[in-house]
Amino acid sequence: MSQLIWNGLFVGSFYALVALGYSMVYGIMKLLNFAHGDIYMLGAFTGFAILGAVGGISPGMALPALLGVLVVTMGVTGLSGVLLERVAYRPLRNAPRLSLLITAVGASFTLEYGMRAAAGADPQVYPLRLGGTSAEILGARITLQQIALIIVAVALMVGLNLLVTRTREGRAMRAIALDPRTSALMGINVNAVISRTFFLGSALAGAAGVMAGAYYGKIDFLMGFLIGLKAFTSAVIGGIGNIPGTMLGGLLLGLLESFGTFWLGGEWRDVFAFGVLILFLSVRPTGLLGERVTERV
Amino acid sequence: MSLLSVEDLRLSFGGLLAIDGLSFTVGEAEIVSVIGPNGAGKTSAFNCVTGFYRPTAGRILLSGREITGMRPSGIAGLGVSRTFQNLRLFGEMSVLDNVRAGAHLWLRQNFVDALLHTPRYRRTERECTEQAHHWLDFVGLRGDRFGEARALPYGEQRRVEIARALARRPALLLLDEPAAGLNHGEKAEMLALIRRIRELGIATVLIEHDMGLVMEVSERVVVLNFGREIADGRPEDVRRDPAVIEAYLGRDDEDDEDDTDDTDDTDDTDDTDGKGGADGKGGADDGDGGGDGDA
Amino acid sequence: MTAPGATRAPALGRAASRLLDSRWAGLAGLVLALLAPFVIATPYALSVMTSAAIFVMLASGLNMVVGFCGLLDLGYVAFFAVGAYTSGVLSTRLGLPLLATVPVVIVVTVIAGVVIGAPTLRLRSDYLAIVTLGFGEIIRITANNLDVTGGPSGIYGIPSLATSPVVFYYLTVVIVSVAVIGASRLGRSRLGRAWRFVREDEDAAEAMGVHTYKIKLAAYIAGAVWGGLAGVLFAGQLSAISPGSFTFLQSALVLMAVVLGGMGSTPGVVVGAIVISLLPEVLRDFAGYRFFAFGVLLIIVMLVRPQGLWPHRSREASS
Amino acid sequence: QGLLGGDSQAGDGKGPIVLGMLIPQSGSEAAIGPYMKNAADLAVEEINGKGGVLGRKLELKVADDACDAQTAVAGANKLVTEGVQVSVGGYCSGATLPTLPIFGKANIPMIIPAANSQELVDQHLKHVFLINGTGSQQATAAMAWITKRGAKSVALVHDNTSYSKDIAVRTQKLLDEPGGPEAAILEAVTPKESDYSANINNILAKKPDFVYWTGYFQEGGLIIRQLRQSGYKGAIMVGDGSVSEKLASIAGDAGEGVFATMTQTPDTLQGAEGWVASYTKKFGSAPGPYTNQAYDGVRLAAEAIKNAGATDGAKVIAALEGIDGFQMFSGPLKFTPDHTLSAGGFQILVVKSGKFALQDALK
Amino acid sequence: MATLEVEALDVHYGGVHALRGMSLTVGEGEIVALLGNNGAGKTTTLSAVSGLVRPTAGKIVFDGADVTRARPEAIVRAGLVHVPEGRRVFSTLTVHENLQIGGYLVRDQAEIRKRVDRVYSLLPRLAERRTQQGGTLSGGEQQMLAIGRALVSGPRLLLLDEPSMGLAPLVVASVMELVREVNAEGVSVLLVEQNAKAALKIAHRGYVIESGACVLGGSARDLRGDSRVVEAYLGGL
Ligand SMILES: Nc1ncnc2c1ncn2[C@@H]1O[C@H](COP(=O)(O)OP(=O)(O)OP(=O)(O)O)[C@@H](O)[C@H]1O
Ligand SMILES: Nc1ncnc2c1ncn2[C@@H]1O[C@H](COP(=O)(O)OP(=O)(O)OP(=O)(O)O)[C@@H](O)[C@H]1O
Ligand SMILES: [Mg+2]
Ligand SMILES: [Mg+2]
Repeated sequence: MSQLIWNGLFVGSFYALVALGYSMVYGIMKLLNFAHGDIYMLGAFTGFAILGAVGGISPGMALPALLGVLVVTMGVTGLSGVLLERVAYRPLRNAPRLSLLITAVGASFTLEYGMRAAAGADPQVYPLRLGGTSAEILGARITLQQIALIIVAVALMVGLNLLVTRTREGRAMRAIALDPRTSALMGINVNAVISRTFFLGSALAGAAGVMAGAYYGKIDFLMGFLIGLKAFTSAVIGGIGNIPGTMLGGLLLGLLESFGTFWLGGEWRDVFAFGVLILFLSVRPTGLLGERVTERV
Repeated sequence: MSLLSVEDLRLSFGGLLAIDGLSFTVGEAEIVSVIGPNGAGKTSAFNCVTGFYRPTAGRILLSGREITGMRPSGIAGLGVSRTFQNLRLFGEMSVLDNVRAGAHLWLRQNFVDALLHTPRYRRTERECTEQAHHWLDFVGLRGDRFGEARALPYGEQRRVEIARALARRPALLLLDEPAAGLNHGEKAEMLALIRRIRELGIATVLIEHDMGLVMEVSERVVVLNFGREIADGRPEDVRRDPAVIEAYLGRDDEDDEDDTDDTDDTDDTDDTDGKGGADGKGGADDGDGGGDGDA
Repeated sequence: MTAPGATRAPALGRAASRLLDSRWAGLAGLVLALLAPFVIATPYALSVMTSAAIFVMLASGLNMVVGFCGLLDLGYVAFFAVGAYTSGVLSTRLGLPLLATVPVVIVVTVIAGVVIGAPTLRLRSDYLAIVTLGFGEIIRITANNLDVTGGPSGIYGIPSLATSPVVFYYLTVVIVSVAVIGASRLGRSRLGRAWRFVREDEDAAEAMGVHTYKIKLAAYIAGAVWGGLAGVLFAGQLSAISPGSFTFLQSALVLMAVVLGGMGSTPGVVVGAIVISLLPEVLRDFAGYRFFAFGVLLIIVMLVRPQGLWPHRSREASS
Repeated sequence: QGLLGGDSQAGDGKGPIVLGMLIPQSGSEAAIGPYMKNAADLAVEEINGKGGVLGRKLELKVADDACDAQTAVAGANKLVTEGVQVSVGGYCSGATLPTLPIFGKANIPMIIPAANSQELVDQHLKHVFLINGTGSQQATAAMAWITKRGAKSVALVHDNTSYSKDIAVRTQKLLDEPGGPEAAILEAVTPKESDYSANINNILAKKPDFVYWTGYFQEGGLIIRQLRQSGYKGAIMVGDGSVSEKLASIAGDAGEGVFATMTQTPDTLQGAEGWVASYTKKFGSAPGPYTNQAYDGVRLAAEAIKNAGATDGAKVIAALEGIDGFQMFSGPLKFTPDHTLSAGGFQILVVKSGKFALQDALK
Repeated sequence: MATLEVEALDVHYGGVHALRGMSLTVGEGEIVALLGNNGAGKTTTLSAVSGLVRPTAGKIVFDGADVTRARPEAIVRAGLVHVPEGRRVFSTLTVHENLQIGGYLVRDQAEIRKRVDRVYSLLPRLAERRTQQGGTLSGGEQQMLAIGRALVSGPRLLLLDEPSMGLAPLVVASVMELVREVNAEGVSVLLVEQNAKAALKIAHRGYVIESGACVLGGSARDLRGDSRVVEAYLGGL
């Protein structure tokens, strides 16, 4: 039982990590950024390329090396996100919201198959592995990396939440989400704030990509698709644009999958997870922590 | 039996009592104004009557039938129509389509008619369009009625909203600040419009901050403050009610210098002595003709 | 009274826009579709054109839900699957001809529309999106796991509606045309206007007596029936169906057809659907780069025409 | 060619003989396509190098099926339109099934190198030949090795695709017969994910001493790694879809000692070392899943055309039915009345220092 | 020197020619009223000045700098703040956050706090509703919030689009008083108002616009006396 919970939490924190960026971008532009998962993929491959270029790394240096790679990768994916927004999303700011969906899917295809052209369709094996020293805690087998990963995810969540709810930048993000035109009248540089949001969100996705590569060991050009969907799901369950909600949403999805697998078997897992989600949303239509918007008439 | 009767209505948002025991009635073809300071609960009362808010307590009866807690479309189905304080037009649809929305409830047409374009379909569509034009003429829309509603200037949008509400063929019409954003001449037209609506036998409840209009057109005035009713009576009585002056209108000596023109129009004896009413009426009567000249 | 604001389109422009307006353009499109096999009738061309026609039907069904009513549905393929599987199972297990399964398909898809729509249509669009996505996945996985549906390898040996691909193509074109016209007529009727009211402003629609919930459900059901019938055609065309045809990606592609063409515009979604279904075929020779090129083209097209290829015009012809 | 224009299909005695190959080049299975295409290219090149068939060169036309039925149907029609004379493709069963009638109507024989679901066989179509071992043959081989190893409790893990589930379910049936080892659990995983800990949790709860993974190498490598990380000590075996060096490199150290059920491979076949070398030299990577089947498919097509003395569909089909003793990786070929391999020629391989080596020929 | 100079401005919305050679000036420390019928182009003029819509011709000079093509945020930075038509408060932000957003460009937190407190004291109703979501305020309360929000940004030129709309008579008076006070502190004001009497009472000068161009301009006193203005906007004879 505790193993189930732990597994769910761990997988969930991965979802949450990707979902945080997704949620921020979604929150500010109401854009289903289908390419977000592919930024995650891009992150994994960037890390892979850097490690390959650097050459062998002694096992003792694995963690510091990983941190270095992480930082560089975050920069790269962050900039890619900014570029993506600049090229594919910004020109459509005043178009119907769903028009962005097309360019997002287009960007997703472009990234995926661009990577396929660059790195091949075959999966790549990460040159750096986080070995598994595990310990038994409360009857669950837990590895150090898992704990580290969860700590990172939670820390990012807390930091982001502070940023969004407490700072001027965060207020600007929320204002833009509500009404970009009026935000500009407040002196907010809408484009710059959106760019920064994309940078942050994409950097997070890139970090998650590297961590996934190092933890699981295998990356391929389609690795972002499924996790992108799950991140979207997590972000929505949590309450769109709500950072702690997104985190909880990711964890909840992880737990649902874990328990669904246990109770109904792997083949019915997603039916269970989505079934519960649908029931949940029909009772609580704005997600876990989503604000109930009372719109005046 | 009165058309609308609101009995001891209460509405709270968390700790805030937006409406606190409001009761009033509206008779057939009567024009009743609801006035009060900002945040007094006027719009909230409309929202309760039209089903957008569920009252915390109290009853709302329409022709003796209880409608408390029904969904808005159900209440609309019983003949209640409204406009919104913050315009709620279907912005990306044509002006004509906006007014056609009013026809939704009486248009007898089903999906088979629509798929096969039966004679009934053609007839009802034609009728619907004719009606839409009719009501746009009725409210005196000047702007382009085939283009998007959101492209109209603010004041014109107000007229479209009223036309839409009228196309519903209501027994009771609720207007939330119809004269906001209109200049003097346009207000006169609005006044005339409200009178013409009454002539159709439609009862009207009006929220307005423009005292000139309110005093001119209402048969009865209900005054709210902090969700409570502080006066209910004929306009001239309400105007003199000290509680109303205190809470809402302001004292004469204050307003003769600084206060709104409209209060002045009807209040200030030295300025437009006795003409406030006549002037309003005059503007109203030749409103259609004069309106064009203004534009 | 005529007003200064009333704009009058120049006669020429109006004539042009009339010509472009659905009826003539639609007729021209239909003629084009009917003549195409006389120009090119290779099995390949026919199969691609048939698929495109079926895709048009899907898109016009989804257009009622997304374009007209503004409900973001990311799991539209669920109805496609329900239709395909219902007719597939009935025709192979009970030996019914495909045509005979149509009434059952309609009933089943209506039920599916209600089942999926009823609990979820109260949700706001983003939440609705995830719930519909979930339903799409649930249907696919269920088909993958059950025995009646043939598990992961699906059902094979479904009888076709016609003996030759050419006849099947013509049959498809006729059915799809009827469906497209039907959708467009619904869109211009009282019901269709109500859909647009709901899309634009639910509160205002309620105030005008539009029971928004029922109206949305109606859009859902209509979309479901269209999708289901497209599923029947699909089963007839392929003769074998499997869960792999009903993935989320397929839903996304149909949605893209709607948006790319121009939401709420009938000629738009027809064009959009044709583009989305033909483009990958046109790019087929790029093999591995196919989807790369597809992605780039999608972005470019959208940047050039942000409102869609053939957007809906809200201006009415003054009559 | 339009309805008015009449057909002018190529197919006469001149020009190259065209072989068609439908494989996934995009979509979720895109990784497989290149392996099969490379192998086919290699075979075509070799045969052309020796003068071709019937004095004509071979030409390979490849179409993407994206592992999706509709794309596959369009692709198949495209191949038919381009005048393909024999089809040597077919990887995903779901995408291959709807193409059968298309090739059938055009009277084009199909040599299917990879797809092997029972539904392909059940229709008893005259033009369809499967040269991959069937699920039941593989299951039998797996069962033999499980028994030989003395395992008691077996966990069967598949990825819910028809190919993988078929092997797992058939193995389960064999295990369910009284006596011998038991099937502990039939577990399905979702392909294309990274974390299988929930599934592994289910598996370990049943305390098996043998795990048989019947899916592909991408997930296989991860599952092996995560099984070992979770403390599983028993034996692990994978199906032929997982036989790729990538499996071992994804699994890392955990991959050592993993068994596999596999038809004969160049590595295990005497005299085939040179083939691996030339493949690796030409394409810069080692052969992967279904490389040898795709290679054999082309060779078989050439052989049948040669025997038939013509490219006419009916004659080639007859020639294929008549083939006896043609040497393939999987052994000498003779089709059963079902048009499948008589014996799968399955062997047991084992991972040794990152490579698959023969463990037991199961003779 | 004039704070704002608008010269021969043209604005098109698609096919609609909304401004046709609009010109006006706002002098340093002036309150200038802009009167006109519905659709005359008042809102469009303000939107063009604040950078929300792009003029097709003409020139806008603010404080000697050409801002015709500047982006809205740059214009705000220069000290020109626009209270838009229809209030446009941020609906799910609280009243307090809405006010803070007004001070987005102000780096000094203490200064923002000071200005917000000042708004609270000028418009006490807002203080009562500090934590309420902007979107749930009553119409008049939202109008107060929109005005208060602009004040927090500390403008040098304030564009007000129908600030009295939806306000109770007493509040109209106090808002007009507030505008006068702000003006007394050196802020120039361009005021669009349908309540012409109230506007002309506090304005120094005014313009009447029709069909996208000024047809009349002059001191408030002159306008109050002009028969055309009286007839159309003031309602006297
Ligand atoms: N959904 C809500 N949540 C919280 N408070 C609300 C909500 N709706 C209204 N209120 C509060 O209830 C009070 C009454 O609001 P209402 O809109 O009815 O006022 P009003 O009389 O129409 O004022 P105005 O003349 O300014 O339009 C206001 O103080 C408002 O802030
Ligand atoms: N988005 C738009 N699209 C098309 N036309 C528009 C748009 N906005 C305004 N217009 C047109 O521009 C003209 C000027 O409109 P504007 O809103 O500036 O008028 P206004 O003087 O502010 O009127 P009001 O007193 O009603 O607010 C009008 O004819 C209007 O129809
Ligand atoms: Mg109100
Ligand atoms: Mg305006």
